[in-house]
Amino acid sequence: MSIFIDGSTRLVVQGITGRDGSFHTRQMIEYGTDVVAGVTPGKGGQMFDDSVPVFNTVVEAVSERGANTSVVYVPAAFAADAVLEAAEAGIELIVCISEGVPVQDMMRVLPFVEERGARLIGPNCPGLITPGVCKVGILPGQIVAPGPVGVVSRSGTLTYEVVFQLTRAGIGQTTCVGIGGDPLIGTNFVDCLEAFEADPDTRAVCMIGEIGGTDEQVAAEFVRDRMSKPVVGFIAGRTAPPGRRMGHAGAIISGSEGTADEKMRAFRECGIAVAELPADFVGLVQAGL
Amino acid sequence: MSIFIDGSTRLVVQGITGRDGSFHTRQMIEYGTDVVAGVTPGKGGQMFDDSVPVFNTVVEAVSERGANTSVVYVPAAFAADAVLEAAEAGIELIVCISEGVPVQDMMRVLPFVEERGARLIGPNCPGLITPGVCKVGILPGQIVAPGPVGVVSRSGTLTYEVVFQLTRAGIGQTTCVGIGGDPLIGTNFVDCLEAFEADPDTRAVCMIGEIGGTDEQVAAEFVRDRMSKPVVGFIAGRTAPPGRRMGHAGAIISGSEGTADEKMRAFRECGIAVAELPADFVGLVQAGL
Amino acid sequence: MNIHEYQAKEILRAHGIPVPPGEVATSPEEAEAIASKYGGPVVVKAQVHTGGRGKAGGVKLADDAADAAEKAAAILGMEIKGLTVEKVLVTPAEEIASEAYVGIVMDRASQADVFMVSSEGGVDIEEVAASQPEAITKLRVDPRYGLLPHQAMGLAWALYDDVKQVRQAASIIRKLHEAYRAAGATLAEINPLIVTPEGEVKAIDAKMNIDDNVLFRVPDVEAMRDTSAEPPAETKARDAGLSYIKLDGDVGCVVNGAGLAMATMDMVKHYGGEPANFLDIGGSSNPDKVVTALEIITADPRVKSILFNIFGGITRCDDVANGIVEATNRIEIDRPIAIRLTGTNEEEAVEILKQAGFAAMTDMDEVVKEAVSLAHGGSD
Amino acid sequence: MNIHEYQAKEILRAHGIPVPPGEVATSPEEAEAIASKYGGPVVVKAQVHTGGRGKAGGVKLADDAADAAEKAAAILGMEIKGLTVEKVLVTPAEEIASEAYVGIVMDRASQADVFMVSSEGGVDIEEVAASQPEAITKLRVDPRYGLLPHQAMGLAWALYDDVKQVRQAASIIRKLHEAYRAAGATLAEINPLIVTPEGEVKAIDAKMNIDDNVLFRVPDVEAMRDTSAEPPAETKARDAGLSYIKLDGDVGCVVNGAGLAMATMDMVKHYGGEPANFLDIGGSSNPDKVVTALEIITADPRVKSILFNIFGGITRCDDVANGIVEATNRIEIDRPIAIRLTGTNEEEAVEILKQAGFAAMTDMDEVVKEAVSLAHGGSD
Repeated sequence: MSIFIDGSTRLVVQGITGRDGSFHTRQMIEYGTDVVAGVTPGKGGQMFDDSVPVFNTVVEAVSERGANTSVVYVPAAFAADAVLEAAEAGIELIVCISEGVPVQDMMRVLPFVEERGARLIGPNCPGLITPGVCKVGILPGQIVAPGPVGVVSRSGTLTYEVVFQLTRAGIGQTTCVGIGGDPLIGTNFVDCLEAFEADPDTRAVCMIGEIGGTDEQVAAEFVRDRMSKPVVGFIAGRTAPPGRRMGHAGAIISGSEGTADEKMRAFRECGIAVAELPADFVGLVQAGL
Repeated sequence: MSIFIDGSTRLVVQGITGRDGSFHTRQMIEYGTDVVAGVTPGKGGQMFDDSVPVFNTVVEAVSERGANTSVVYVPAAFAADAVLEAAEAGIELIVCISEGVPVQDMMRVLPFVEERGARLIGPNCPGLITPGVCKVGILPGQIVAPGPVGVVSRSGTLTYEVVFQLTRAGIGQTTCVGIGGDPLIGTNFVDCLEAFEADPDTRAVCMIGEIGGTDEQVAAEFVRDRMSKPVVGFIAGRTAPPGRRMGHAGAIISGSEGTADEKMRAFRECGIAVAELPADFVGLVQAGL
Repeated sequence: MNIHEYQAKEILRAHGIPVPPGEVATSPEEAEAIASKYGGPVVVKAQVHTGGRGKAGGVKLADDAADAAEKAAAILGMEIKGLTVEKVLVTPAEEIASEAYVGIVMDRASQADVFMVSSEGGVDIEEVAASQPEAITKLRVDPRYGLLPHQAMGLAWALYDDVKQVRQAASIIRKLHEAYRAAGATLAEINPLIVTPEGEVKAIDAKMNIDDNVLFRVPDVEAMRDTSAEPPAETKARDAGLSYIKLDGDVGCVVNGAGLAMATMDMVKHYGGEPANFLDIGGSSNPDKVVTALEIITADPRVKSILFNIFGGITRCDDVANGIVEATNRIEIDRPIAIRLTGTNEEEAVEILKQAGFAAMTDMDEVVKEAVSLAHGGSD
Repeated sequence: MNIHEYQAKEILRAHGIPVPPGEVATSPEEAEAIASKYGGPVVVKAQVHTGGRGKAGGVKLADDAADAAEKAAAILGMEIKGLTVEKVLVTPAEEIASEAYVGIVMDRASQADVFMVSSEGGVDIEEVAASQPEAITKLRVDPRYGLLPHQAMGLAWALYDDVKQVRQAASIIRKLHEAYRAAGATLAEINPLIVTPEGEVKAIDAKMNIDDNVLFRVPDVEAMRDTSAEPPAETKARDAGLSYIKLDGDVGCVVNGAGLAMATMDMVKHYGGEPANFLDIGGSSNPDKVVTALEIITADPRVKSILFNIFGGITRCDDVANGIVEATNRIEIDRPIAIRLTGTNEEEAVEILKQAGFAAMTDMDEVVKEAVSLAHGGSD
């Protein structure tokens, strides 16, 4: 089992003919993802790599090919509209990889997606992977392995680091989800924790947070109140100066809010095992399993 | 019993110090309506007629006086915002008397009100009255009497005409509702029919429609499919020329849609007794009771 | 409120929609001057507030300026569906590779604006809707989110296959929506939206209706009202705050409330008469309104009797009675009047009328029968 | 992106908010000229991208033009929280009857813009929030409906009792929201919003932060970027598409990915070192970026060792390796480098580095320990 994506995922790639879209579509297909369609306005009727039909609109990809999941690789200026299009077309899970989406745009996207009962992951995220079954986004397939641990993270390469260490230590994953580093995102820690708690195959969860906002604190309370499975947490940015945006638009300490210390304290108070270093995950997860 | 308003109605009058607002507030109080507050920005702290406290905002009227119903007498340009304010303040029933509200404004008001679980009656309507108990709006109290008939109408004075004939014939009413003559209104025929069907004291319903739109046709199907109580219907505008707005913004035949013949045919096909003249209501209702 | 094609085009142009040039002429000479300025063939189009101008001969192609003068002479003064043509639009003739329809209308059933587009353009969209509904693509615009870019693209894909035309059409659709919102319209149509042989997408004909209730917010649009295109009596009624529509019958009706006014007209017909008008004096009690109402009705030579039907609520019956008396003092009313008054201050009203020599009834059926009978030369 | 007070005021003025006049001076002479133009007392205010200017002595009242020159001389060149004052704003001194706070901020928790207003103005709003939270009124703006007129009035009633001031404040609040939206801001504050003795409501100080991601849409606002107000290395990094923040440590860090970069810094500290910077080379594989990154880092004299931590995903390790070799060809790198590369094309990268005389590690902990040790004069 897994969360959000599995063998029934029928993926449409929005921006399939672009540089990033085409590269990662090939990677996803190679990994075994069922890429049923692509969308690029004006390229409808073409075939991508002789195997994936391209449409002008998402609604065609849904009606012609039964797509139920979409991944968005379009440029930031058009990403929000691509998400809206997917939601309106009835796509259930929308994964927005695009970086640099204006926060104003996201503010209107979030209620729109929610009203349609769809789930958005991202934007500015690496996507998600269910090892051995399906990958949607840009997470490298070779660093994961099937197993009992759920991983959720605001980061990209830091996730790879942690997941790779788990895999090398023989600890596989149910699903790894990168929820994205922007201040407004569709799916947050709590949403993923809830899904992992409900997934019978997930036996422990790794949560990789960072400075900025209060999502980790809210997630900590969720773990305390509603989770039976062990959770190991990490916060990046203990040495980050306040008031500066650390790469991710969401990684910023505002005033005294959103510091790593505050988040780690919340973790500890709510019974989450805290990894001081990425390398600590392996031991803490092994202790929890 | 009754629908929408009764002895528990605690009314706030928006625009209480205006010409129409003050006149009708006195009429409503005289009729027995529990007018608990008024709102006029800048007149907060005053008393209206030494008996009704005036506030600057609806939210104060709700928190200080427990208002649960509001009636809006403010000028058309500000009416939509007044409705939004009432809905946001937690008012459950909002009756908008104001005439001439731009349809663009109403288009945003309707989902806002619905999302907050409030009911809007109007705009451009005479309001409603539960004989002997409570009146909200401008319907004249002296023409109604308590009894078993529900009345719902798109019109103002035509409603008075019908209700007065019923009353003179000894047929009283549970509640009379004027839903308004605009193309976009908060509460339509079906909403009222549903409420009358659920009201144990209502034993028959009079429905007064007019040309324009398809609300009466939809209502006819509701009567056929979901109502056990007898319904008598009337349509004004059989002699109205197509394409002309007959006073009410909503009373216009567009192309071949919304004619009186079409509506009366729908009534007949769905088992609604059709009054050819206003005077026919009395006999048809007596036959139904 | 209706506006003319040339006015709708001005609005669309101001919002960046490609609309060919065009100017209005009120005489053949003006039309000739405009046509010679453009050079080449032009189209001369009647500017009246009704559809079906083409079928009625109100749209003509002219080969050159002299021909334009001739065509304008033929069209100016023409009657189309009872409306006299006072103005023509002169616009260069365009080469057309294909015609489509794009429209947006306030839709009551969906409580929102709804776009309708069809690749079957240049013809009456209601006919297309009836004969081949599948040729029309509709889109409800969520009033909370507005028209989204991908929605405009989706509509444009319903019109064209070539992405270059699709992008132009999507841009036009977005701008049409902006123009529609900014003008407070309840309908805006481009029909036809053409593609030229060079692949350019342009709006060749346009129509807009404006919400009367929004005019206070859009003075530029309100200034487009053309009172020369409506009966003077309707202009006078509107200026006095009355709602009046002229019909062809002989029983003049004065009623308070739109629903009651319609029901009164229906009843006139029911009892064998023909209503001469719809007239709602509204909820106010100003006697001046009654005077104006009587002036308008008596100015219609077809009117043979006058029917008052007043149900007093906010309207006070005594005010209406005073208005009637006042009117008979100011103007000579040479046609019989049947009056029914009931409700607020009914007794005072009856007394006022009695003093002035009028009788008043209380029953609606009776007064209508009486008015019809009076129109037919009956009792008085 | 931060903009200066005077720039924020320009935006507010353009949206119709009453803001007293003001001009920027970069020298005492300019300040004097501006002050003599206004006549009367003026306020001279340091324009730097940080709060607490008043406490730091960066805001001074001047009695006349000569005094303004003196005050400007004192403020220009001053250091406030590490930033040198290059510009002062000279603005007429206003008489103040009362001070309030009005702000709007993009709020992550409510996924919307949130207004905060307080009648306790002219002081740090975070202090008010901490000491008397009940003095702050908040309002979430539904992104689907925007700020509604009654909501603006409701906020204004929280500030004033007099309806004349309430209406002025409500208008300012609505225009502030418009300005905030139009500029793509994530924060906009007026502090203080004053009432003059004559009862006029005016914005006396203003602050705006802009969403970096929206700048492509608002070129007028992007043009307000003041690179003189940030370290040149950060400007250079941004121009090269790098995300760089200078810190005070001695281990220069080059990492791909923001989260991994932060974790690397944290680990440097954990193993006894101090990171010299945050630097994310992003997901692309352009060797030029690596060269620029090394240029920036080696330009910092405090840096004693350089740490590469690359987890190849989209980023190809061989590209990074090529960049390192390229950089050592182009510039002299006189400080030791510890490199860790793993993931995509790791083997090729190791080979490339080996050819050029560099060793590469695969473990993050080890490379960090090594870099810290190198900075402390350890092995190499």
